[in-house]
Amino acid sequence: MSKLRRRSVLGAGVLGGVAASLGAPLVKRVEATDPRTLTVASTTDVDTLDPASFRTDGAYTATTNVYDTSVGWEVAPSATVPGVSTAVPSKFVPNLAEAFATEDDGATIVLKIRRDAKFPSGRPITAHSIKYMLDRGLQSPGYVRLTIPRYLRVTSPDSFIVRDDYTFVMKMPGPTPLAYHILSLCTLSVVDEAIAKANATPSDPWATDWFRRNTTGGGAYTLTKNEPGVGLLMEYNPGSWHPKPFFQRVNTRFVPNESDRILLLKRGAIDMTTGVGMSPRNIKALEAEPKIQVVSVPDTSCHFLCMNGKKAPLDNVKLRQAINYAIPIDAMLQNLLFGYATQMKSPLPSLMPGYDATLSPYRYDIAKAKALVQEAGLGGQPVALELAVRVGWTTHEQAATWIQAELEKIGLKVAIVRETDAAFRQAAIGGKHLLSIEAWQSWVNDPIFHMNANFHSTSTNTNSSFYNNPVLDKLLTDNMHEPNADKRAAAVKEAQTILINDAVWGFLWYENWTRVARKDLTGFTKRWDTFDRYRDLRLKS
Amino acid sequence: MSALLEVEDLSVEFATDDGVVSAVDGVTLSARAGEILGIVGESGSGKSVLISAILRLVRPPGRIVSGRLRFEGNDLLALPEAELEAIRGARIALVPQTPRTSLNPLMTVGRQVERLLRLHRGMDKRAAREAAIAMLERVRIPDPKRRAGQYAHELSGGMCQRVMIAMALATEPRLLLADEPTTGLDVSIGARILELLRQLGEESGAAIILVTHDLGVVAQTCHRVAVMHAGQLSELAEVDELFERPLHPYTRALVRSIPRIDQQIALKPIAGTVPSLVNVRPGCRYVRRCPDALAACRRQRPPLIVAGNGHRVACHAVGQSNVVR
Amino acid sequence: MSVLAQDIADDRDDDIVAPTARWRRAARWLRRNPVSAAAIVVISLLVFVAVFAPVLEPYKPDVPDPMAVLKPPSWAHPLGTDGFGRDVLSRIIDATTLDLSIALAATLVALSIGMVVGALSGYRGGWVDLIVLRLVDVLMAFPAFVLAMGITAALGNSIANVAIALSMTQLPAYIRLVRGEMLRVRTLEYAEAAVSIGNPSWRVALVHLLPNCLPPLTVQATLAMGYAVLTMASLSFIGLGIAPPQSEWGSMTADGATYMSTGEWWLFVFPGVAIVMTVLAFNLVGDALRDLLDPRLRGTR
Amino acid sequence: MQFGRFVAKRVALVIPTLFGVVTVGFLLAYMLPGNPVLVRAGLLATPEYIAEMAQKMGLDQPWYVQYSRYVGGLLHGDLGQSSSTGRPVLEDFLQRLPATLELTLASLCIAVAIGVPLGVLSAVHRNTLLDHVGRVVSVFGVAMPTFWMGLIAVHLFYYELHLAPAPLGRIAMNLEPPTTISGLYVVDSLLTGNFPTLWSSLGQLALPAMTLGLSVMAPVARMVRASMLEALEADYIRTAWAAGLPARQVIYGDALRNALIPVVTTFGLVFGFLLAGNAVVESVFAWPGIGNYAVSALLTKDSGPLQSFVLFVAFSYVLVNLAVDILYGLIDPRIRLS
Repeated sequence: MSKLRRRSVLGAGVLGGVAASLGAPLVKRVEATDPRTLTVASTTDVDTLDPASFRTDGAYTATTNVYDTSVGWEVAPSATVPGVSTAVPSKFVPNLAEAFATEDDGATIVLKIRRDAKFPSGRPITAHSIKYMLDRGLQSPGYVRLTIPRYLRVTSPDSFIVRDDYTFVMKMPGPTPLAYHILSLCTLSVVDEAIAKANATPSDPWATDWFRRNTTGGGAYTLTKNEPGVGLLMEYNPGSWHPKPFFQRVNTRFVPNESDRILLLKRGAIDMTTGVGMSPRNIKALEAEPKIQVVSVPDTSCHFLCMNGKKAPLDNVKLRQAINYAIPIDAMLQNLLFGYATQMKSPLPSLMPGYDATLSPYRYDIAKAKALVQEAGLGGQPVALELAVRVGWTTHEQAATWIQAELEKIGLKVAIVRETDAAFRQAAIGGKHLLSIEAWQSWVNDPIFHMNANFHSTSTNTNSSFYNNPVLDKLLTDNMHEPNADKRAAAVKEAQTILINDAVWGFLWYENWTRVARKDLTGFTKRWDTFDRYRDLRLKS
Repeated sequence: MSALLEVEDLSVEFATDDGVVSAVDGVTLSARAGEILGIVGESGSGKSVLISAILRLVRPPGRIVSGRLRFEGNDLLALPEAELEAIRGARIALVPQTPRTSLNPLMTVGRQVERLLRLHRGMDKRAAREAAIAMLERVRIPDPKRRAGQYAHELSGGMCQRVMIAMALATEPRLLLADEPTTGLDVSIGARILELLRQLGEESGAAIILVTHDLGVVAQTCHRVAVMHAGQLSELAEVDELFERPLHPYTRALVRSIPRIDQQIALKPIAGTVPSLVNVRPGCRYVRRCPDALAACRRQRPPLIVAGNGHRVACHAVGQSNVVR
Repeated sequence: MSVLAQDIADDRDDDIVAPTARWRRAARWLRRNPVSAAAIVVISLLVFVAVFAPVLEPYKPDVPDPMAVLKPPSWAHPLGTDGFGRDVLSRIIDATTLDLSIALAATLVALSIGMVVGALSGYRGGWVDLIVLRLVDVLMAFPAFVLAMGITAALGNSIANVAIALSMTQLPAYIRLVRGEMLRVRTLEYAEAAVSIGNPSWRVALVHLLPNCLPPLTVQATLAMGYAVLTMASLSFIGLGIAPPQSEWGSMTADGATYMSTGEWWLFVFPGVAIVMTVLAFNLVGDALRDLLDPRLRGTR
Repeated sequence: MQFGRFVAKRVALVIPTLFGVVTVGFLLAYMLPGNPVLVRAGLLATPEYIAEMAQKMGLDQPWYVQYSRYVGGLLHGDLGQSSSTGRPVLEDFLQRLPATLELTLASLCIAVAIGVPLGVLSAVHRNTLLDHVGRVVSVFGVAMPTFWMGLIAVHLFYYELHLAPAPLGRIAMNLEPPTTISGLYVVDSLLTGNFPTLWSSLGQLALPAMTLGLSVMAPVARMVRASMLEALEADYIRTAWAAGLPARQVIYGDALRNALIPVVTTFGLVFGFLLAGNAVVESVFAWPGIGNYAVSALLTKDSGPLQSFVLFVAFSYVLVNLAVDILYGLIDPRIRLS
């Protein structure tokens, strides 16, 4: 499942949401009074806490720790970076469902629910809770309503059946490899049915207004304080079935200004912050700080040069290929991303099953790019193009400047246009963009899902390149739910080849999952949705 | 009797962008207790600068370049600023030309009189208030108690001038400097103000210097009069003496330019204009307009010579013609 | 009466008191106002740099050079280099042209519209005046910064749009100023004279009366030039300034902010200093002009 | 009684201005490109879903319907819904307003505390070194972009010299805000005698208030200098000198009091500058005020908060000007009794 990780870099470029209030005491760094309190700086504020709706990264992180899902992603210690565990592709572990199995050769999912899981209210979490969660997701406006029908082909609540208090069954028209992927998404989190119903109103049957500011999750933490624009406080939920975490309290402070965040890290006023919202150059500089560590592992976040295929001159494949050869990826990886990213060699992220790095011929080769421009019949006078980037996305702005300088060498006069988030998204969907720098991350770590969202002609809002290739469409649709692994893998390889040769995207980079934290923090876990589960973290004794 | 104020060879200059302005050039005169000395001259003749000099209120870029100022026996030019503050407003008082704007708009007129009484006479709050109201009554302001609580903009021009006089005389000064006190007022009110000044002067025995450009005022109010032209003292004499026997060509021309009700004589305007005082040449500054000008008049400033009982004149022509011994 | 040739010559000298040469008077004024003199020097320097920028730049301002990324100030790069390896000094010089021309354009546009509207509404009075006054009130009450932000966000941050935004925020001040002066000047006799010889009211307002309203306008315009540069910087800080890679002081300073915390101070400080010097100069000259043109103040030495 | 009529007339003039501001504010927000639903909806939203959300938020209506609905709402206190915090804008505003007020008032105090004496000294010692230095120093405050000054202040005082606390909001993290009486932390902690919070909130307030205050100090100093020069040349001052009043009383008593009256009128203008500078300073110092809230609303096309911020600024600008006029009347007898 994918959702553009709303990355609002709040450095000099843009003012993120509302200011926070967190201050280090007057003089020297004072140890947080309680070592069991973790202080985290977030770049975005909480807009809504409803687990089933779209929301900011700040909100996702909060809900991921306060709510709980039926199935979880399996994580394993990283081979390369100590102290970090990363999600294992296509491997799932029990969570609220202590066991899960399939029947009718994969068309039906059966979940055995733990008997010791309780809501903060004390009410037990049962199969009824799972059913209510899915019923609510299917019918209330939000995220879930768009994913379950499309990817699990389940359209009515009747498919969700409570066999007994602790056994939940989901009937699907046919088997699909995506089932557990979807069930692990943080947007499919269990809510306390009794409280939800108590706060429902005729006009708002699913209590979306109440869930906007309140929580009833069964996760490891409960939300005890929430001051919009300031921050929020999460405390360990004793009733939770999760083992007692090292950090009893997590104090999240909302700090929009990047310089402030850096100074606070250096002075030890905050313990951790995400790589999102901090320019790679600053992260590199922080590595040298004695009391700070930078934890960075490859991730599935794709950053690409989006080329509007239905607008001349970018409807010319030769030109698109030329652009791919003109991208100064090595200079950018070194001078812009400082090694916190890897070169993109396929429309699929490198950690996704089916990824094949050998298919792409593209590398930085100005001569080849010039030749291709000639072949595209555009060699004459310079071609004017507009490249749109979002205000506040400093790495994208800087990448645009690098790309502009290179494209100029092959006769493409590029004008960089900076747009606010809102303006950028509207222009993208309206097909007004010619060139733009986009980012995409699929939480469902499945190649067909990923390509379907980005390249299928029917994916109106997410196919930002307006790519329309019936052959590819058929390949994706036929193999979406194909149970036979080899057949599906072959289809994935063929689709990748088509997309690479058609140069639908200008391949840029895959951005790492990065955390900047105090030296003695450990137990980082990177899951497909990238959000931290604070219960995993602890201090090295 | 020795004069209360003796001004001797006083000169005041102003440094300006265009050059040095000699506003007052070697003026010598004196004021005696109980007497009203008029100082008359066209505008720009240095009358007001002289008054400021007497009060030692010439601020940069103006400065007193020469001369002596003796008041009640002490040399005003030598006194430090602190002691001057004890004299100003207490021993020497000023009645300004524009009464309404010369009162502090944010303070009631009563309080402006009171604070002088408390400053210079050491009165306490209550005593000062009563004395102030008495003072307002003395300058014939009707309903003084109510008026004391009012502000300058609520009083008429004449009324404001009476307040100024009250302020000036409250501390029983020995010398009162009235700088064209009636110019801003219409004639009838002006006359009453002059009458009030003369009467209060007599009662207190204070010397009064009355600066004006109106010869009629001089004739009606002053005992002695000094005529100034372009910063120089032209002539000094008793009032009747001056009007009957003006000696200095400028004074003669002035007297001739007064319209007389009893005689039908054609008025003769004075030729030329008041000379510019910037980087001015030595000698008599009336020379360009003077029918009797001699070569000497251009070289040195004519000395002030005695021309009869208390009648002094500064004019080479008059001197040489030794008309008078 | 003896008349000597020398005396005649003296008299003639006195009559034609030659006014001190204008430049000597100005020189004397400058000597006595060193601060304003320095400000005038700074402004003329800026104009010189703005005009001859292409010649003065040691390097091409917008060509990235991977080899020279983030170099501290050195002989080769007196003000250091930025994240793309571009020379900061060249970019500051190059930005002078843009910054001054936008500020000038915005000020001139606002000035001309303001003069015409202010003059007509001040002269004509009646319902025209009422409407204009209310409009001015609205624009004055409207937070200037949000207006500028809104316009650039709405129209996009092309150079023209930023100039429009800047002039919109200056406009009310000019209208109000001209209208006030016009009310004062309109009552004078020569206004009636101009009308009496048959000039239509707009000619009277614009041709006869308006020139008299110019002195306070020059003061306001000079100050406004400074504020224009400042507002551009603030717009850039929140991301609505001139788009990269165009070098402009405001965006350079704003982009430099993040480098402050990691040691590359020169990216933030030098463009900021350029802004401060410029705004300071315009403000000081504006102050000096106000003192000079305000008869009341000039009277007192 | 005519003073009442004077006030009533001024208030009547306010209505059209406010109405104008509301309209311009609405149009500005409406013209902003982008669709708030999209910002919230994220990439996966299908066109139908976006249409449904837009309809729910009433964005599909023509602009005049939205306008009348917005104005209608305004009349009974409904400032609309903020899409970025999901709360009614009024609630967000009331929660953030005290922070902005505290910062603005503190900056005003600093601007006056430094600007007025600077202006007076420059006037009294006209054209001396003090005058020139005073003018340059006061103009320096204006010449520096607020965010530039702020960031340098943070870097210098917080990071290098450890003198100021972390530039993050109104109070140290480990302290609870004082019980809300006025909403202003400094005032509330004073009233409740809670010294640790007083010390901490003062510490947090120092840098942002100094930054914002310095940026508006120049207009105050310039205005005081001009009106002080004028007062020193007035006739009543010559009378005061002639009356032998001590120099201190003449200059700092009579002249200064008369000079300060016109200065009061500029407070309306200065207040406008402060509110404008607020947004930037609030961002640099992570100050949870409405300036910051509005700027981010602008960037995510969240028109509710933006329009309300514009309305609030206009309303307070008009209110301050009205208060200044009334104050002017009170302290200047010439107007009070005319």
